[in-house]
Amino acid sequence: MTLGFYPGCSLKGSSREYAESVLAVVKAFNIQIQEIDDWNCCGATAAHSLNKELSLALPARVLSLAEKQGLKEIVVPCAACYARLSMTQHELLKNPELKTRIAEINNLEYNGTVSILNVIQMLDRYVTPNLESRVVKPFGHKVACYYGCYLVRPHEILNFDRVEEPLSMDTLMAKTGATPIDWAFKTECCGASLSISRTSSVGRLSGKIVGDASDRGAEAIIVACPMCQSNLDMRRKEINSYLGKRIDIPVLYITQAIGLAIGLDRKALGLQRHFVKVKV
Amino acid sequence: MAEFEPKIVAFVCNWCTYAGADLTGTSRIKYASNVRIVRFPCTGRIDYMLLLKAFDEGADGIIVSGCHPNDCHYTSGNFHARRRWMAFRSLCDFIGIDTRRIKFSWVSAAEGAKWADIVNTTVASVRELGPYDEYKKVAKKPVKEESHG
Amino acid sequence: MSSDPHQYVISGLGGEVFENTEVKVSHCYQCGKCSAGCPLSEEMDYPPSMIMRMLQTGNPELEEKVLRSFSIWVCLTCEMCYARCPMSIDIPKMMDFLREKAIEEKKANPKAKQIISFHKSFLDSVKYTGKMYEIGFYADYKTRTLKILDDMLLVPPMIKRGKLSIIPELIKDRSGIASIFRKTIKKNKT
Amino acid sequence: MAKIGVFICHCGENISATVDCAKVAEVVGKYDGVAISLDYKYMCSDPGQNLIKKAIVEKGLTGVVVASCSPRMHEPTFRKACAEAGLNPYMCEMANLREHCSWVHEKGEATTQKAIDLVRTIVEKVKHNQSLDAIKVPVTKTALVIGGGIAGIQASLDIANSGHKVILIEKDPSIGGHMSQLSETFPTLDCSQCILTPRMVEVAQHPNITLYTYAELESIDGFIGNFKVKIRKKAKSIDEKICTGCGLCTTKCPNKKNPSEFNEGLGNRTAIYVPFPQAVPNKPVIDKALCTYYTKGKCKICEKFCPAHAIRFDQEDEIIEVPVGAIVLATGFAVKKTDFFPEYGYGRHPDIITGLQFERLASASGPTLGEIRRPSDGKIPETIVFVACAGSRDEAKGIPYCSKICCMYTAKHAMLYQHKVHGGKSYVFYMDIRAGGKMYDEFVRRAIEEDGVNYIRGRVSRVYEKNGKLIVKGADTLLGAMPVEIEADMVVLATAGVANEGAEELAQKLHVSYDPYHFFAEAHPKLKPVETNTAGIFLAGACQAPRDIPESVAMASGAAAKVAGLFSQDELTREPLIAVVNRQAPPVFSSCVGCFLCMSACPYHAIEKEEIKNRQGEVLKTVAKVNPGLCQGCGTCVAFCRTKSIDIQGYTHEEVYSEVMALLND
Ligand SMILES: Cc1cc2nc3c(=O)[nH]c(=O)nc-3n(C[C@H](O)[C@H](O)[C@H](O)COP(=O)(O)OP(=O)(O)OC[C@H]3O[C@@H](n4cnc5c(N)ncnc54)[C@H](O)[C@@H]3O)c2cc1C
Ligand SMILES: Cc1cc2nc3c(=O)[nH]c(=O)nc-3n(C[C@H](O)[C@H](O)[C@H](O)COP(=O)(O)OP(=O)(O)OC[C@H]3O[C@@H](n4cnc5c(N)ncnc54)[C@H](O)[C@@H]3O)c2cc1C
Ligand code: SF4
Ligand code: SF4
Ligand code: SF4
Ligand code: SF4
Ligand code: SF4
Ligand code: SF4
Ligand code: SF4
Ligand code: SF4
Repeated sequence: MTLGFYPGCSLKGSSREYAESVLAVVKAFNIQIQEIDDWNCCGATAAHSLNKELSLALPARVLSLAEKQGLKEIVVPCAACYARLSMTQHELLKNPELKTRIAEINNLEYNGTVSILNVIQMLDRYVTPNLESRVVKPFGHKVACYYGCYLVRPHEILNFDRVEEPLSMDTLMAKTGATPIDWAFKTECCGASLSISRTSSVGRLSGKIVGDASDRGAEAIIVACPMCQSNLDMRRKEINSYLGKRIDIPVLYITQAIGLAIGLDRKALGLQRHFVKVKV
Repeated sequence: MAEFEPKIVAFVCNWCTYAGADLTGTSRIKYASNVRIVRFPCTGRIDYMLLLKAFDEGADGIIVSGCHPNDCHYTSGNFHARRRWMAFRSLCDFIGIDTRRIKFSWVSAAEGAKWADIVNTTVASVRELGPYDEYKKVAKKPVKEESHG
Repeated sequence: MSSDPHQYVISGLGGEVFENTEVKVSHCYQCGKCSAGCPLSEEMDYPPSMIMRMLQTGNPELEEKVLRSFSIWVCLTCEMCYARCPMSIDIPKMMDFLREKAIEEKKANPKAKQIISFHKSFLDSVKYTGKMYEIGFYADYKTRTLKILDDMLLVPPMIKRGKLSIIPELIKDRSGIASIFRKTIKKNKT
Repeated sequence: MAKIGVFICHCGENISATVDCAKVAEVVGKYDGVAISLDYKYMCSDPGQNLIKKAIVEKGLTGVVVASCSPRMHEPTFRKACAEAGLNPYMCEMANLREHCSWVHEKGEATTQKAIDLVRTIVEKVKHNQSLDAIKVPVTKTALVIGGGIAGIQASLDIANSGHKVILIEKDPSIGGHMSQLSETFPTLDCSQCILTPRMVEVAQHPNITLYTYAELESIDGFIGNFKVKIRKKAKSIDEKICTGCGLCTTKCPNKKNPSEFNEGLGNRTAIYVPFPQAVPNKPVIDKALCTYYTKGKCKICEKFCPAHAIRFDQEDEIIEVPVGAIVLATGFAVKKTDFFPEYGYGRHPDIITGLQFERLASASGPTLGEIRRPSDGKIPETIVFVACAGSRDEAKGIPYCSKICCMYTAKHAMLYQHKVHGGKSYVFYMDIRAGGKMYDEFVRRAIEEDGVNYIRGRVSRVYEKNGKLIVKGADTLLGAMPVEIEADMVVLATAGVANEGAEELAQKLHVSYDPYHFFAEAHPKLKPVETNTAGIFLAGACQAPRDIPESVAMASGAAAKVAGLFSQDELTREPLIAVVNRQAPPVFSSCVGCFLCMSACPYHAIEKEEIKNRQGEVLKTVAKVNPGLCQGCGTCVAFCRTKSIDIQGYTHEEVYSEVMALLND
């Protein structure tokens, strides 16, 4: 079966290394993958902050296109897109009237036949079973797995992992040879959607996260969301100034860490693109 | 011309509505005298064929009333009554009984005023519907026989 | 109109919130757990539980304050409050509605200008390209807010690391996207 | 031929002011079967009653109709009068001319006509009435008490002291329940064990009480006054009769690292154990799930050391069958554990504990001998946070109710902490303080005013560990929901009080109803708080809802009084207004076709299957049979029966149909 792929905007721009690493890992495990044709932006926080219908129409268009393309399952590596798509699916399947209205807006039918996977669910399904046997360079570091908001909330709808202190990434990382640490900020918000418009907040929010990871001896922060990564990586200047010290723990996508463990090329995983140098 | 005075039969349970109607009396609240009460231990006891019997004997309207959903003296008799009423109503609709003439309600032992109100509104609405002469046309005797068996 | 701040009617804005989001403000018993867990409550003029309380009063003056508050704009819809609320009150959904309403009624807090501009620039980018075209979006946002210098230091290293594309990736079905915007969000001129 | 006497009452002027009583008597007097019809000023007065009695005797009446007030007022009066005159009391009925007629209608033709209709209806009914005899059932004067917490103990002692036999069963090795785990008790701060243990000993020594510990209810049959219960006595693996309780075995058992239930996991116990020093009975049991001999086949060290040779590895569960007349359910409650709280770390942090664990820390008999020391490293906490309503009043967690006891015990805990740790800082996060009891609010005020406990109004959002401290994130809702962060050494959650695991199954076994939270349901929330809907089964203590000790004890004494009342009779008399399945001559035997729709409809499980057999013992037919002890006379079965085989005495088909016909035809 072919897995559908919805990269979302960030993976085409500022977080292209995430896309690169996802595709590299997928390829290494011989998974058939196909990008959704002519996909559009999910609307992110902006759309639902300003207009409810728009915030449903944009993701619905993506899902309709995936259906049209005959896809049964799509992986959505960006946690924010994953949450938007899942919420849309939930709302539309719950409310037939709304579904009709959105289909009308989009001029595209939507049936709800595509199942939506986040990157961890995808890895769990297609990579985990063979992961341990493929590890050539165990990722022997203490890691802080950071889940952020959108992977686990709202729990009623996403129903993924535990709502507080989730474990799925930790379990996966342990299989690569890493030692996941117990820490307090796994699901605290990093402030991504205020990243540009209110940078000061971000320094504080992300600062607490990076600070706690560092206090507990993490050597790398592992993420599964481009917004989290950009915030914790590119905003390190603000973070360090909030914390009043210099912290240079790198922030890796889980697919980059897995890639390293199974011996993929650092460049193919896009590690050179990070702001905080990846020394692990 | 004198106003039509409908005959209303009320089937009520002993513990809630009968006592509620007692309270109406104790409180001296007046209501239409068209109603005649028949006492049952529980609405769960009410066999709906009895309603047909009442129409057959010339009633123009019927009230069935018991305890509120969770207050049944016998825990669940009123639930059974309610459930059977649903089935019975569709049967009525099927055979052509005018279910607007049957009022199903809950009156607790403390709702004396509510009882008066229910009687008055039922009398008024049945009066509007007029005498139930058509019943004679739809009633097939077998119904009566079976019910009495 | 009564000026009693405790007049308890769930009409008014609280009622509108319910109609649009199914959030019942009367269900909030003011435990404060949302405010305690909200990562942004320190930056809010009214923490989330206070917003709930203000809506509960049904007092028009307080409702006005809610719509004009900064809180509704700093809320990141991180869903932490909703995840922990003992009454399962979907505050983020309510916040979405309040934001939409504040814009509609031109009551958005002046301090929120940057946040709104951000959202608008973002959506404009999506409107014209179908996707978020980061450089174009930055440029648009900068001109809206005149915060030319902020973040500009990030741009060269981003370009260096291949994190910004100079040429937008355009969606093929541009008219389709344009039509979605036409049918949903009204033209806004801020 | 029926001879009915009709007696119309004026009720002073209450009836006669709007109803023409003389006319009613006159019209009704002309009906078929009416032998005498007269009106009188006060029928319920002695002369009025004598009028009726005289008529019964002189006219040989077969039935009586008294047309006066509501039968809910005077039915017993007139039925008694009839019985005194030799008429079966169930041949007497009342027409409600006052509450349902004279008081609610204006004076006039129509009102008198209605009165006539009402009387005629009842006359027709009485014509179809049958003589009935009150039902008498014998009473077994032994009570079964299930659960040996303070409620079960109190109920047992009260019943036993009223001179009746009691069988008390307790599932654990000792009685005592939660109260035995408590340190001191609000609102007086007296030592829990000091006031409890004398009662426990009294139970063990009372000649009227048979105590079975390590025992559970296996099954139950029968009905009020006549239950048959089977009790499973779980194997203790010791011979209780010869064990001296020396305790040597428990000190020698090498299998020592098992979390002690009594200490809520804050201490360990051996595989052969006595749950706590003051246990009653003070004899050990072997926990088969843990004992090395049972799990691995080797050890038997206890056997080797037992000076009395009391160990019995081959002992098996024993089933005891006993008849009892009444049952008191006193199985208590449970509290949610810390793993119920994701936001407080899923119970993984040893220094986040429950209130019950705090009781063990504060108890002189506990693992720290009453010193407040945190479980992780034994340090005395300098800062402690109490979280009220942990899980209670939380719809999202499925527990919307208030657990009722935790406000008070939290105040107690904070107070005990302040007394024991000088200079310590304590905080209580609360939503409301519910202290509605005698001296309760005073108690809470004392904690705040005299002991300096800091009360903060707000719910804690998160607790996590950092550098050996527990970070507690809350908000002060009295200061505009200002965030509050406290670095604590220990956190105590006042976790929700919930029904016991298995409460639902027990309720179903006993046919007792339960609420959505699996607490047992009382028959009426106000007027029958210790009764259940099943006659003969009563409730005491926290199995009905979270309750504190004073309430549990009050309920227990209430339940005991009900039992004693029941046992004061040798036979129970019940109204015969119950269902019966008809009987007919062979080959039909009964028109019942054995569909058992009635069985599923009966809320009291009063319908059984009965096999009709021929002389050879072959089953000819299986029909429904009503158990007169269980039937409450609701009549639900009657409406369900399609063949009209089951009928209810006092409201038979014949009776009600004749009423309806009489109502509508004059
Ligand atoms: C932390 C805490 C502190 C408290 N402090 C106070 C205080 O200071 N003052 C106060 O007044 N109250 C206090 N309470 C409340 C008090 O514990 C209860 O009121 C009391 O224990 C209720 O007694 P009970 O007999 O109803 O139930 P329980 O004490 O729960 O006893 C029930 C008994 O029944 C047994 N049982 C259960 N199921 C079965 C079965 N199926 N078969 C046989 N036996 C069974 C159990 O093993 C147990 O022995 C406190 C409670 C808690 C949790
Ligand atoms: C406004 C209000 C609303 C309430 N609402 C509710 C409610 O909704 N639900 C609820 O459960 N409870 C309610 N209650 C509480 C309820 O009224 C009491 O629980 C209940 O009345 C207590 O009953 P009692 O028999 O103990 O006392 P009382 O009702 O006070 O009866 C005592 C009786 O003793 C008599 N008496 C007094 N002294 C003597 C004497 N020396 N000699 C002889 N006779 C004497 C009195 O005349 C009186 O008849 C309410 C109370 C109030 C004030
Ligand atoms: S957590 Fe929920 S109930 Fe508590 S104050 Fe916030 S919205 Fe209200
Ligand atoms: S969703 Fe908004 S209000 Fe709720 S916790 Fe997050 S930022 Fe605060
Ligand atoms: S050693 Fe023997 S006699 Fe002593 S307590 Fe143990 S079993 Fe009983
Ligand atoms: S046989 Fe079992 S109970 Fe006895 S000493 Fe060994 S482990 Fe302990
Ligand atoms: S008793 Fe107090 S702490 Fe316990 S649930 Fe009720 S209000 Fe909360
Ligand atoms: S005194 Fe009455 S109103 Fe006040 S807290 Fe107590 S019960 Fe409530
Ligand atoms: S009594 Fe009626 S309902 Fe019950 S088993 Fe017999 S036929 Fe069926
Ligand atoms: S009358 Fe009610 S209680 Fe009696 S057997 Fe019938 S259904 Fe059961």
